[in-house]
Amino acid sequence: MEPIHYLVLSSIVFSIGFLGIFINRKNIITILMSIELMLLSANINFVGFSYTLDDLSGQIFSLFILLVAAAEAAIGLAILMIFFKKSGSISIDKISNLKG
Amino acid sequence: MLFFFFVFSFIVIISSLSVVFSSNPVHSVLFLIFTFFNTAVIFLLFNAEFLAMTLIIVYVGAVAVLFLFVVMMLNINDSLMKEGFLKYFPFGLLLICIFFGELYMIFESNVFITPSDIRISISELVDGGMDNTKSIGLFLYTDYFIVFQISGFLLLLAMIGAIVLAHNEKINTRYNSPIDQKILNKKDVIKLN
Amino acid sequence: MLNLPILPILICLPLLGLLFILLSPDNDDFAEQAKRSALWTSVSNFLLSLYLPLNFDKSIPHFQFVNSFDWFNSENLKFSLGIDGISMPFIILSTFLILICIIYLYPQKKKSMRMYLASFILLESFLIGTFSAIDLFSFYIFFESILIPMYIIIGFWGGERRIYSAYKFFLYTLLGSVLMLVAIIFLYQEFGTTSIPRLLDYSLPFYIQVWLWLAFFSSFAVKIPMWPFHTWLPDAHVEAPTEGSVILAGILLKLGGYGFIRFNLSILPDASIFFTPFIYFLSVIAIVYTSFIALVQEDMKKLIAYSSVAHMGFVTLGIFSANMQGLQGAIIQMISHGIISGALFFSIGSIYNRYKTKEIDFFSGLGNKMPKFSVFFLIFSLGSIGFPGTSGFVGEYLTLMSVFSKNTLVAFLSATGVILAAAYMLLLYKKVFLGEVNTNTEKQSSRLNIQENTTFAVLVLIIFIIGIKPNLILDYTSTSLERIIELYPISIF
Amino acid sequence: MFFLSIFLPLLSFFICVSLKDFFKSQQLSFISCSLLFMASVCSLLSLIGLKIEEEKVIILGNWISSGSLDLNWAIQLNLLTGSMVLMVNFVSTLIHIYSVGYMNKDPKNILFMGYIGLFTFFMLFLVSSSNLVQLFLGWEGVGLTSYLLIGFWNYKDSANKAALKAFIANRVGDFGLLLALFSIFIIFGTLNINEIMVLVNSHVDTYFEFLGARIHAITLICILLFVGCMGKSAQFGLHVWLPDAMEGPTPVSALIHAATMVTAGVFLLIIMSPLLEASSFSRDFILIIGSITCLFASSVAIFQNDIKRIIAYSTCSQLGYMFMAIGASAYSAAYFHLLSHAFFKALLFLGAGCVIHSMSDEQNIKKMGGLFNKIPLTYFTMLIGSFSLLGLPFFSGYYSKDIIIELLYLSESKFSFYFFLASVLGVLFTSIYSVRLLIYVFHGKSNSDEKVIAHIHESPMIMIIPLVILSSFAVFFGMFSQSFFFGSDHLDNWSQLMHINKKVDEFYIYENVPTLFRKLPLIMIVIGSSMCFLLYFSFRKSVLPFFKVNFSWIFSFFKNKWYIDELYEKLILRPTIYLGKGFWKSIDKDLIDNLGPDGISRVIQSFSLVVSRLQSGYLYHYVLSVVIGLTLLISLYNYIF
Repeated sequence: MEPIHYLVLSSIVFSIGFLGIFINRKNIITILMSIELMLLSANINFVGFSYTLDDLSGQIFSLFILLVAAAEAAIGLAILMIFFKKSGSISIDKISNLKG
Repeated sequence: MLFFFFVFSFIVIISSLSVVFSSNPVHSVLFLIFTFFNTAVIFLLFNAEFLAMTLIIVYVGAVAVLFLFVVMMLNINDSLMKEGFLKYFPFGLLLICIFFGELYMIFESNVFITPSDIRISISELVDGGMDNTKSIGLFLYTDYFIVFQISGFLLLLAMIGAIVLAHNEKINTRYNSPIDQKILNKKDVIKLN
Repeated sequence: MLNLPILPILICLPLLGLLFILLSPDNDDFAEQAKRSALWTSVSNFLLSLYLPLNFDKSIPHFQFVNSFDWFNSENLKFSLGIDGISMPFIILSTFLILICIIYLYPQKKKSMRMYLASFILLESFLIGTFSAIDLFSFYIFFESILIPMYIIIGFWGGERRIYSAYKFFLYTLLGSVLMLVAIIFLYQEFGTTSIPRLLDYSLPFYIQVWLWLAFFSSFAVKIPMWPFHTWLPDAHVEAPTEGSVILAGILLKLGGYGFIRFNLSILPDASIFFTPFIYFLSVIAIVYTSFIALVQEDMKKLIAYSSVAHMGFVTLGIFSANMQGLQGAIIQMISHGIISGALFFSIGSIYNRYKTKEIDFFSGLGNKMPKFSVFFLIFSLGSIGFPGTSGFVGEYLTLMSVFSKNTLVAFLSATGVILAAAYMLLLYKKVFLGEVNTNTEKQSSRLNIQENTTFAVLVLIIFIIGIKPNLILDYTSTSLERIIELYPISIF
Repeated sequence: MFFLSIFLPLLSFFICVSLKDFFKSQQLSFISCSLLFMASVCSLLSLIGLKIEEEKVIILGNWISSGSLDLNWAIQLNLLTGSMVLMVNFVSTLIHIYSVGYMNKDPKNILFMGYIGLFTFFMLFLVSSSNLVQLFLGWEGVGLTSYLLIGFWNYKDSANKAALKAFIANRVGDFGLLLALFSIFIIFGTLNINEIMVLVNSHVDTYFEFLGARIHAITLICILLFVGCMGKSAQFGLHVWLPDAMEGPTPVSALIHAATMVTAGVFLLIIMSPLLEASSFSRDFILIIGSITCLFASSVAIFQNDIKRIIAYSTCSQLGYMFMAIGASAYSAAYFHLLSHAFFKALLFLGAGCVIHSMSDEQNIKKMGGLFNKIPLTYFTMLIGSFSLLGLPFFSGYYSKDIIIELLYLSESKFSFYFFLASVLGVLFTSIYSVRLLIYVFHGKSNSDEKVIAHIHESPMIMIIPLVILSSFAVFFGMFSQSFFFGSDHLDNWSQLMHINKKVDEFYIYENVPTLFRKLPLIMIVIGSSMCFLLYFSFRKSVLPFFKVNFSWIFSFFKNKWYIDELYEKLILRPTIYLGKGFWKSIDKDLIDNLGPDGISRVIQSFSLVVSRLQSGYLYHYVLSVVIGLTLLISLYNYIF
């Protein structure tokens, strides 16, 4: 398996993740899932290069990425819960508190 | 090998597309789980057995299930989900295509794929009779010890954070705030005699 | 002779006093305990600062009482303090004016008096630090720190438009000094040191001097302030509380003049010569233009503020004439302006405390209600217009004379400022103090309290002492100035 | 001794000001009068003692030493300063005594005594100083006290305005003097008067760059000095303050605006006479200004109705005479006239004060009349004063003024004859206004209301005694001291102190001026007085109204003082205010503030408004911008590698 293969795979997954964030206007959960997809694409890269370059560090780092992803999902979902409780909706169109 | 890689890659792409485009969030989560499974297989193809298993355990066992819980708890009205889809999709697709095209141009150039001398060589470890899980453990607990500890703390923090955020204080408890008592004015107090 | 580390003590003592002030209770309006600790701090600091002139060796042109401390682990970047004849009078002026401010403040009520006093005491520490720093970097740090208490004083205890004025003051001065920081960094890069005595030994090529000069100029011209960077001053003065105005006019403006002597003139002499016509031009405009403006002001404080700009015009003229009379005149002018404008601001503060207005047209015949006060005010006005025998005369006379020896046209034009000064000050005096007592003035009548009397009497005394015996100050400055003048190349015109 | 004579008046000031709450006003008046008297005695004694010691400088301490500039506090005693100090102290003592009576009813009378004590001190300080900066202190000091005293009755707005005007007009003069001091220091390197006198000859040919032009240095100095004197001595151009200064109490007018302060300019030029001698242009300039002042003031005086203003204009014209004398190099004559003028003009003012006092503060001469038998003593002294002013023979004015006129005839200037004619014309005008004043005030029918007439009374003795003493001086001073100034044996005394043309003594004048010209002033007096008598007695009903109707423009021209006040108002005052407002509103606020801090902050504010609109708050917008940024970054990467 040449690097180009998994690079293309990971970039496709990444792009899909991005598309998920962008075209989705109604649901934050989908956005969180898209983020998971993007992290996954990074993982694919790490593991792929670890295989190509014959280096274990890639796998170890991908382990850490997994960890971060898990933490992020936990916190993100908790925030989501509160937000839903407060506003009764998880629609992104309604969330514009950051407006300057 | 390459054949399997292509097959599973194809499944990964398809299922991740379905994650994004399915109108029901429950379906999305399920497709996400499916994507993870297939990715785990691809990891196996790269001789990363431990990581593949971890992916399944962590993601499928914990994260995705969490997602499912949340989705089901929130009871989202899915009729509104696809509103404005056609409005943004073409532009997003265009942008993604450009992005992907540029990435591809970089991949073509191949300048960054050079192995470094200081590395933890997998082949040497395998030659020394170490399997994947054992060798990861060997380095995770020694060279990457500090990072490992920090990530442990991170997880602890995430856990506490999630509990604090989701915890609802005043459900079914009788509670008297000390601050309220402190700022109580003498004339507001009802006298009993 | 005891070998005290006097300068660090002078800087740290107010900080100690600050601790006591902050520890005192903030319960009542009068804040007795805070006032007492502030008074003690400033009194002891003033008395300690008198140690400097008593033990100062007039024959040494270099820095004395030098103390150095490490603050980065670098040989060349030290926190060093020391004074020479130029900075010594300013330190005494600072401790003195702060003391007078606290005395004046004593009987008054203000919201959160404790913090107010604390800002002044903090200011005192910073001011002494600025005047005694002989390292560019520490100078810069003190120079900038002064802005913080001053900003708070204007912004918190000021008048109606205090926020606008405070911001204008802060940003204007900060903008100027940022360029100075660039220049300091450049000097450090170039010579590897920021110590002023060592920088005096180096010389820079002309084209670099020009840029550095402009960078320093931008900072000090805003501070002093020169035309056209003066517009923050009237606003700041009008909005600042009385004591804030006193310190602002009395000491903060002097930082500009001090900086011009210390840096522009001493370290960058070639560029100074090159820019002398430019400075003359701005100073003459400042003197004539602001005098005209002062003539039509409706607010007393604004009038004094504009007159400050004119007086500082004389200072810059004197400094860049770069001869003995000019420099000594500039120093005397700065000291005397510090005292006189401070006194005038105190007077206006006393009026404001009684009538709650500073409108000139509001008053008439105040002299009949407060005869003693009118005499004080007249003396201060006379000092301000440079009446011989007061301190104002010595400064104006020496600076104008030195300018006259360089350029008669400049001297001629700026001497018209003397006429205009008489016009606006006496017009103010006439409108407010003379004439028949009108109904507005009739309303209130309270005599000066003992603190006000002390303040004014001491200030009058000092105005006359400096006016009659300016050599008390001039003697200290002459050797240090001689060194600057010797290093100064002979001017081209 | 001399020190005491200068500083006792200052002591009087401090006593009056600081102890006024603790003592009765009579006690304090007595103290200050006696202090002044002691000062006069001291100055007399020191002048007598001077003959032995000749000249001395008393150094009191150093003042400013900066580089090459070294100034001391020092007072100088010589014949000139000594006699001037004596005169000032003497007149001041009399006026102190007079004002005890005059200011009797005023609640602030002790302050008044203090102020004139202070004034006397400054004047003495001016006169006796040994360097020019110290002289400048006295110079400004007398200006200040004059300001305080003119505005003494500060409930009157007109008094305050007059005081301000006086101070500022004086400041304009001081501006010239200041520049003169600077140029003296630049050229001579010293400000000590004696040292300058020594150095004059070595700088006769020095040229100096002033305002871009090369000017003969000494001429420049002289002109600038004269500008200073114009302000203080109310010469044409800067004279505007003197008539208005009559708003002050009358003793002030007598002391400051007649006897002492206004003559300070003359005094200054006298002590700087060696400089003037080195520059003929400046002397011509002084002559021209002096003669214009002389004619202007005396002509205006004819048409004034305020008794004090008439005398003020008269002072102005007499000062013109003094300056003409200086212009004609007759310094001793100028000094002589200065002294004798001090006596008779003080007398006139004090007499006028008595008149005003008895007329219940009425100053308009048209409302007076027929007072000669009601206040005979005042009338008598006023008569003496006026005769002396006119220069009737054997009164002191005769000696001092006529000698000026004769010396003008003899002066070296090309136009000396014209100046001579101007001075003679001045005599004619003088006689007209003096006689007019006397007629209106003391003769004819009374024009005031009965209440005032009933109140008319002779002033108390304390006011009359100074009048009598002064009138004796007005009569005899000239007669006895003429030889002291012009006698050939005394010329040596003066020649060390001022420039003296030794050739010109009594006999020289006698021989060189034709008899007709010597008698011309007298003829003019006769013509003027008879014209006046005719106009105001015989043709009062016929000629005067005719003139008033047909030549009203002449009347209003003179009555409005040649419209100079109005001219200044239009040319200087209004533009100044306009300029000030313009600078403030349009340049300071609109230009600098608008473009500077306010402008920049406005730009920043609007820019940040635009930027903040980018922060929509929607997550997908941020993501979009992240991705666009990422894409651009990658393209940059592609472009580079």
